[in-house]
Amino acid sequence: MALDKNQIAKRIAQEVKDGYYVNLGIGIPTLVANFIPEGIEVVLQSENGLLGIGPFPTESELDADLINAGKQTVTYAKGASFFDSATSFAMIRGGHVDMTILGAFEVSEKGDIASWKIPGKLIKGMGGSMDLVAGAKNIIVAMMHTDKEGNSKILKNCTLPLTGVKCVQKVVTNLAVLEITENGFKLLERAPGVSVEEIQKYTEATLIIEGEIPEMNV
Amino acid sequence: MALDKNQIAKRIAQEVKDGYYVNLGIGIPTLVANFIPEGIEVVLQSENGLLGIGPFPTESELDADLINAGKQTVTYAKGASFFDSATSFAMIRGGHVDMTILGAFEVSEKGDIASWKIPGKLIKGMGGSMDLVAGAKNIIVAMMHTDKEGNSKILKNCTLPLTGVKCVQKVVTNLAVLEITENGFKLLERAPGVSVEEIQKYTEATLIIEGEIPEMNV
Amino acid sequence: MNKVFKNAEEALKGLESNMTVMLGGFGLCGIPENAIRTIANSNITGLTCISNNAGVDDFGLGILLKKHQVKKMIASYVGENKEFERQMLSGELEVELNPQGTLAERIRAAGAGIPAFYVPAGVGTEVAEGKEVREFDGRLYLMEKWLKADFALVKAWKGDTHGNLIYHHTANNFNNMMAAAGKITIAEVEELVPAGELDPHQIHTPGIFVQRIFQGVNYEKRIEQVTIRK
Amino acid sequence: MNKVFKNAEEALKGLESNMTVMLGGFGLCGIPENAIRTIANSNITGLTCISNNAGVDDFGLGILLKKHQVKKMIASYVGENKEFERQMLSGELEVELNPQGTLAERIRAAGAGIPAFYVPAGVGTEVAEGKEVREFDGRLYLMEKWLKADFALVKAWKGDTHGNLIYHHTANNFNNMMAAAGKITIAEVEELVPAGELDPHQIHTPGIFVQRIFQGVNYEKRIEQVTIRK
Repeated sequence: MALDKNQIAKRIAQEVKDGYYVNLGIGIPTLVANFIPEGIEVVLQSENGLLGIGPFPTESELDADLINAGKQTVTYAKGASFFDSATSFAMIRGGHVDMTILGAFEVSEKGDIASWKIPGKLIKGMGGSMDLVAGAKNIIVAMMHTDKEGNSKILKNCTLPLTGVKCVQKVVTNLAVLEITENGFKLLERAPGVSVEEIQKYTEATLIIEGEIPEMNV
Repeated sequence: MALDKNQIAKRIAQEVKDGYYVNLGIGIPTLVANFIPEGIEVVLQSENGLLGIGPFPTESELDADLINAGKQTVTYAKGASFFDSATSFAMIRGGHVDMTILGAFEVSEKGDIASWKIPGKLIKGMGGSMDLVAGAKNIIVAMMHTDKEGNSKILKNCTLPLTGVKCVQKVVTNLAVLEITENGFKLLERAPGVSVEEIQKYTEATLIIEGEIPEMNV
Repeated sequence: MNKVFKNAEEALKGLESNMTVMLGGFGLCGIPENAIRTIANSNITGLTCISNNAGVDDFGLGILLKKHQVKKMIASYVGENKEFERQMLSGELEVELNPQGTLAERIRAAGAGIPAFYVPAGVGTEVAEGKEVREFDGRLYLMEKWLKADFALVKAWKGDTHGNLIYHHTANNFNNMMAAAGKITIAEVEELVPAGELDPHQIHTPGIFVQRIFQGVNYEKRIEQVTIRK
Repeated sequence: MNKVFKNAEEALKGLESNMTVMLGGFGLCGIPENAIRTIANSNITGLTCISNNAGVDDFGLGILLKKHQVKKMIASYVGENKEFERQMLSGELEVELNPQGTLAERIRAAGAGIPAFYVPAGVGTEVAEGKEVREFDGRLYLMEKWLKADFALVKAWKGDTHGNLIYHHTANNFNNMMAAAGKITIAEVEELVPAGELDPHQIHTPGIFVQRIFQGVNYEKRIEQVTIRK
């Protein structure tokens, strides 16, 4: 059965290692914070100027001056710091953030990602996404495998304006975990009960399938 | 009579206007702080990371962590701030410092300045001087008119390695106040009792002399 | 050292139509509410506004957009604003989108006297169009240029009479860099104190970058997305 | 998040001969005394040292120079050190002098992922030799490149177990930028506290830039020029 958003987030949380500095994008990536395993200490970076995002505030903690990059009210964790946007992107561009988890419209087998513009339909802007995919060491994309009409978003080549080229390392969708290799998408794991054939059916790019493909543990 | 160092500093202090941010170099320029006229508020910038230098400390105020760019112990004034060297030179390079007063080995009629190296003899390094002459809006040089052998340091062309080109606005020496114009050095003021002829005698460059040249008020 | 102005009206003297104006803030967090309100009440039009976002329909920069006072926006993210989208798609509003880090660094560069620099963000994308691409240490980078403004309008938590500023939590964002990038920088603060009252170690923006300062009034500090823990 | 080391010896593990090392400080103000002492007591040689100054004959970097542990110095001002001058003139020591602001910005650029940028400092001087000169808005600028190090050794006043740092007075200087420019950054602090004890508004160097931290001992904090008001 295909994963729901929380399950995708839960699976991605398994990629996070102790001591990592992680930037979480808007949407599914934000949910990853809820599934960080016990005993693993992670510092969440928010590109609007906060290192060490805490949980959402209680009513009485609410502070208009304390938000995350998705403009949601947050709190800050022990050991947090505040800084300006130039310093924030020095962290990102300078390769100090260990992992970035973000959403996408499309990902290609070369590791290209499109996430900020649908010509004639939607232009919200790239925000910090272009800096993040160019700067972080490890880029993981959280997304649905297909659009609402069932068209694959896992492609040979992206069709939409790009956010970055050859930058994505891994993609976790509702159907599969994919690694981007020299030769394209390698299928690492299947959603529970979803067959390799089914995944290939919903994937425009050709999948590299080696040996038995295990089910995700979510 | 030729000015002493304190008189040079006193004359330069007359150039400083209320509200100015000023960077003072090592040597005579440091003395300028002692002669800022009453009622004129000036903020002194120290390129090692202090805006708002105060007077030298008393014995009990002495602090190894609080020095000026000449490595002398200082205090800080009301409204001061501390920052790192990148921010300090953002102030300087970005044109936020209104006036820089520094020493020199030589100045040319084009406004070139040499102040950091005597080949085969002395190489202390340029420190912040190259950034200062490239960044500040108003560069005033405090120097002796000649070297110990009586050779002019006010030249058609500098002979020593340059600190900056076409950057000096004014020179105050023990003999004269000179302005650098399109056509070269213009004599503005004489040291008390020193004749125009005497000044020209000690000046390799040709002086532009228009009308009566007043004596400095020091 | 007389930088203190009575209010936004006094402080904004000299700001005219067709100028370039930077406005601090991220979303609605840390925006110069008093300055925006004052511009909205003026006849100024044709502004080029540099700001990470464009406010929402009825608050922040959104107010100036609705009143057609803005000719061009330079920003990184402009969602959350229907009127903005309408003006952009109809061609009424010129829009230049920058990657957020590039926008921040272009503004910092202006304040720091650096006319151009190279970044990896945007290589191989639309953002690279018309820009120099250059290889350093085996990787491709884009040349980006400094971004200056006639006026920078910033908002701080505390400020002193010398123009020193301290920001609160994430309300710093673009304010600190913008303060150094305006020909004239106007800071509005929630609390204005005499020089000497702020700890010199804690000052985020040294006063040298700020030409005018005033204590703002009636801050609404609207929250875009109230998110509460149960 | 285990960044805390027992002492300089433990923290400096992995630093080897012929590496490039950045050292914070301006003159003797804010230098990493413990790290320098530890290197002086080791057999490490052939270091390339990046530091604004070179210490004095018997303190700071001067100790490493005297022991011939330094192959090359990248600095802006090297007066106040006779042995340094002797080694430089005899050719024993390679020296690269940078304008101070350029040095600071090259280090910042390394930490910020900016491989190159343009500055006005040095145009028309020896510093421009071999560098690209380019015109922007009618003025000439030099292209300068980032400056990285295998290890950055910085000194702060207070630090916490996450690596967050606060500097005292003018002892910040080059430390803040260097912290972000080392492959491995080692911070020594006068006072080490648990994460959460420092006010997040007051942190100068966010912990993300610091890989190792330890509490230093026996700080001499020598003053180069004691200047007293009468």
